[in-house]
Amino acid sequence: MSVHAFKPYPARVMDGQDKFHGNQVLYVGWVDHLMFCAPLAFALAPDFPFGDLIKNVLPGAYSYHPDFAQIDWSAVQWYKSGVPFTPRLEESLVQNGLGHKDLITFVSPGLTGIKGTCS
Amino acid sequence: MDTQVKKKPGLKEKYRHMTRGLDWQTSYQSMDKVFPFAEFEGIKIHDWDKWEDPFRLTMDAYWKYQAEKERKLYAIIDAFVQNNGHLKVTDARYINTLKLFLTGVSPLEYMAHRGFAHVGRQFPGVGPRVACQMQSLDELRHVQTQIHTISNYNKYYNGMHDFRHMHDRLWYLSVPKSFFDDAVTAGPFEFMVAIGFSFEYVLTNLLFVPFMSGAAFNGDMSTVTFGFSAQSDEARHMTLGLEVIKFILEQDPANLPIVQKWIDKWTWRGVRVLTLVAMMMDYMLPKRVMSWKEAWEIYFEQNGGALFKDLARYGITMPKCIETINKEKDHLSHQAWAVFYNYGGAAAFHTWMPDAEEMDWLSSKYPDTFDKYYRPRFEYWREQEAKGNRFYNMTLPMLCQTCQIPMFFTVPGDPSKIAYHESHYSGDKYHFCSEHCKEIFDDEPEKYVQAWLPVHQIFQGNCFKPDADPTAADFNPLAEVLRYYNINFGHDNLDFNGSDDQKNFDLWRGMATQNQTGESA
Amino acid sequence: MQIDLRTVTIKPLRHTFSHVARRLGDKPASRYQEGTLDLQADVNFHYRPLWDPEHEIFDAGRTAVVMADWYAFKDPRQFYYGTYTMARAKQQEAAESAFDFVEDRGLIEMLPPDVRELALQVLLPLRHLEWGGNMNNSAICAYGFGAAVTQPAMFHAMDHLGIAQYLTRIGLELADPAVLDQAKEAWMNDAVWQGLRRYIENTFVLSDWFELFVAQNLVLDGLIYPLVFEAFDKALTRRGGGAISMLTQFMREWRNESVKWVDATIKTAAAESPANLALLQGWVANWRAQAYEAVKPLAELALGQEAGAALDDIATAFDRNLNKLGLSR
Amino acid sequence: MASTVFLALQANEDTRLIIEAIMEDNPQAELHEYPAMVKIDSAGPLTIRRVSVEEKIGRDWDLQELHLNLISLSGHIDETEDEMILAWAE
Repeated sequence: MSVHAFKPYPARVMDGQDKFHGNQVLYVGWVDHLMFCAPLAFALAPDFPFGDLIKNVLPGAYSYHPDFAQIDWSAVQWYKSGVPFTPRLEESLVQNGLGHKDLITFVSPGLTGIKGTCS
Repeated sequence: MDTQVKKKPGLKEKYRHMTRGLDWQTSYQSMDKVFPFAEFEGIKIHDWDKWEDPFRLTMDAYWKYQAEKERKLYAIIDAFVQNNGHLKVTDARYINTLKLFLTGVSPLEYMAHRGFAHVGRQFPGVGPRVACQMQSLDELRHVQTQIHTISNYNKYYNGMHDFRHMHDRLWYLSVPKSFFDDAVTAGPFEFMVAIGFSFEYVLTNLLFVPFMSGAAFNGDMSTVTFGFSAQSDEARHMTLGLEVIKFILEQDPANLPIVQKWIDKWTWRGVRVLTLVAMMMDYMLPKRVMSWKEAWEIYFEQNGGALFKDLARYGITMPKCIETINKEKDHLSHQAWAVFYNYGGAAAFHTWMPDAEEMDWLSSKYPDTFDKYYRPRFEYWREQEAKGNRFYNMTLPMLCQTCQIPMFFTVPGDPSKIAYHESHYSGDKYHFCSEHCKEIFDDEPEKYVQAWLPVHQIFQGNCFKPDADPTAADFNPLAEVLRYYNINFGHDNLDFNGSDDQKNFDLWRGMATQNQTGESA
Repeated sequence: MQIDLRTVTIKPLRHTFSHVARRLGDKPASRYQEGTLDLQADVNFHYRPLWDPEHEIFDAGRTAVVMADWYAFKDPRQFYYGTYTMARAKQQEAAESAFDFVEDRGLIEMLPPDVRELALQVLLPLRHLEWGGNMNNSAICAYGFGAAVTQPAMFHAMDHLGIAQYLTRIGLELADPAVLDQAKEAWMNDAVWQGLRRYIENTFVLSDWFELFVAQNLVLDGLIYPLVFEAFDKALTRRGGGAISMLTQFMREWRNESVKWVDATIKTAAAESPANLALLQGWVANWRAQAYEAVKPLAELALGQEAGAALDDIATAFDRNLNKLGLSR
Repeated sequence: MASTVFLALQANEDTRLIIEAIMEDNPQAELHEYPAMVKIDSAGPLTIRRVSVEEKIGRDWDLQELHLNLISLSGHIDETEDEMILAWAE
């Protein structure tokens, strides 16, 4: 569908990748850990190595949670918009098929938040 | 003396003379040019004279009654100021509801003022035009009485000092702002269905009555007075909203699907905005009136039920989002408060964890959900705070493209999983909190791709002051964003415990009740 | 325990809102100031209007007038909603008394028939012109920029509606409701009114709200009010129509009060820049010429042989006022 | 069963007698008291009569004065000089 406007109404896209100073937006959600109330947003270079996300980015965001230190990263299951996906850690976001405003979520097996309540 | 008694016309007849017939079919300029926006939305109106004025208020009566309301209201505000009435509230946490109100709601009243002026110019019928113009004027009243009432609080408490500036910038205030921007940028008929009907008629009771009853329960008589005084105009507005719907539907059967689509859309948009009210009721009032869930049941399920039963004769059905809302009502306030607790560093009001007694109240009001899903999280946060490790989420959240709320809503029926919905438009991905927000986007993508999403705007570098230097070695983006918001770090934000508000209120109350002296924070 | 909070003297943390303090300094501000300054959103709009995709919701570009600060406009009456309604309530109370007095004393019955007839002919079709004033000021409020100028425009819009309703009431005092239809018929078809009807319909389609302000509030009202509610009023009174003068007192008072706002707005815009001045001068010249032609037949109907001289006086006074506003050429 | 309409009024000295009059004229109505507010629910139409209020307050009363203290309502309105009826279409 499209708008019914009084005059031509061209789409004015506010969040095209060209506006992010060379970065792209990546959303990350940690499943069963709702202490972090919503998935997080990161602006990262397209050639940012996926492994650095785990090593250097996620700890700053999630390490407050007592489960975070317990994560066995080799067992973590990744999803891209809900579809299972296996990232190659040494490759970049783009090489892993992650584009602007893509969403990835991860499950850390055995860890279900504060008192097992997915908090 | 009275030689000849002329028969006085009745109210309806008198109003008819006073208003109807003022307009005319223009001929030096075509009606299409004089009322250019009457048709593009696809609504068909055949006879504007079929409009029934629900209230018949001529300007002289309007001035008379409104002035009387204003005189009473300002007398109470003056007395409140003279008596340091702010010290009578239950405790200083209550004042945070006023911050939320002034930064989040009052600017919308102003938008309504301008929006109704626009519609009050553009509808080709005199009756609705006059009703809209009066509403425009009333809405100006509301924003100004709110500012004038809360003005005194602003002198003593933090967080509300720059409400206009903040409304156009803060991440959570883009939720109410985009709601109203959405309505005023729509055509005149959609605006009326959005604001006049869906908001004023269906949802306003859920906004004002809880806020004002909350104020009454918590000893804030000036706010009660402005609230209830504003509500007295609201009865007129609600009736206008209902009349608009009836009128449009009676004019042409082809209008039904368009109106139904708008009712579906705006009920949902409105309920998403009311998320802020839900958490206010359940978490921010030191003395609670009723739970959000109870308010929803009284004001939506009972009254809304009667309304939609009434509208069934036109073929209107209950908005389909109601099913989702019913599933969310046990979770909404807890999840919302958790968001603000997460991002309490970037909010212009204080947040806190409920104490043990308050948690018990929440358990009793939400027996199926609070203890099971939320209490453990909240108790953990409380313990951590006691250890000096208060939780602040320092990473920006993902937002819904339509309602702009952080994507905290869980899957209806599964409170352990975040709900995700996606659309593609013109080569880009868009994310939504719900199927309803996605549907709204998909219907008018050209419109919603324009959203000024606060998180993306920060990433794009648009939320820094002109003197900020992102290339500097010690550049702190989050601090710079707060500076752009005009949030005074450590005063307007962070936890209530340890805040200036808390210290000052206790000090000033102490000065009133004991021979205490001291310096304000 | 009842605690007496009045005894506590506490020092406020601040005296007004930050956006007000940035303009005026941190000192107590008036209710007019707190209720007006920066009240309109001016950045970060989410969507462009479906009804006007070329502009933002509020957009300074909807007029050719350019202001460095749209809050340079001030309402000399310092009206916010409360003071506005209280002022009008007082005036409506006076008007109510006047209507009661005229009714109680049977003053209408004592009017000479030709005076009553002339009053009907001149005053009643004006209710449509007033409705035009209502529409135009509603438009100025909707599409204008900055609360300082749009707020009084809404007051002005409702005032015009109130005046249209007072004129209707005068019609119902003087005769029966059928006169309303006759007046509308005259408005639609009589030669006397066609110039004015054309004028007001032409203003309905103006896209520049400031030009609309000039055409409606400065020029049209600037000629109509002195003609009808001053010159014609005096002429009626001379002919025994003093009772009607009592019923139009509201209009005279309103004009004397509200013209201060109209003048202040024009003066501020003109003083801002030579470009604004030239723009305003062009608009005034254009609309003044049209308005003058449009009111002529009404002046002749209302004043007969005195029309020419009266209209000259009104035009002279109007031009003199333009000079005061800085619009002299 | 008829749908419920309601009328919410500020609870103050002005409205005490108005509420009394409404309750007497509408035996089916239920009165709920809240902080600073009363809510009158009625299964079926609710009628506010000018004369009944005037008898209570001992002076002329214009139905439009109700607006001074009205907080909210639900239902369609039919208003004349003498009465205001609040009802859903059945």
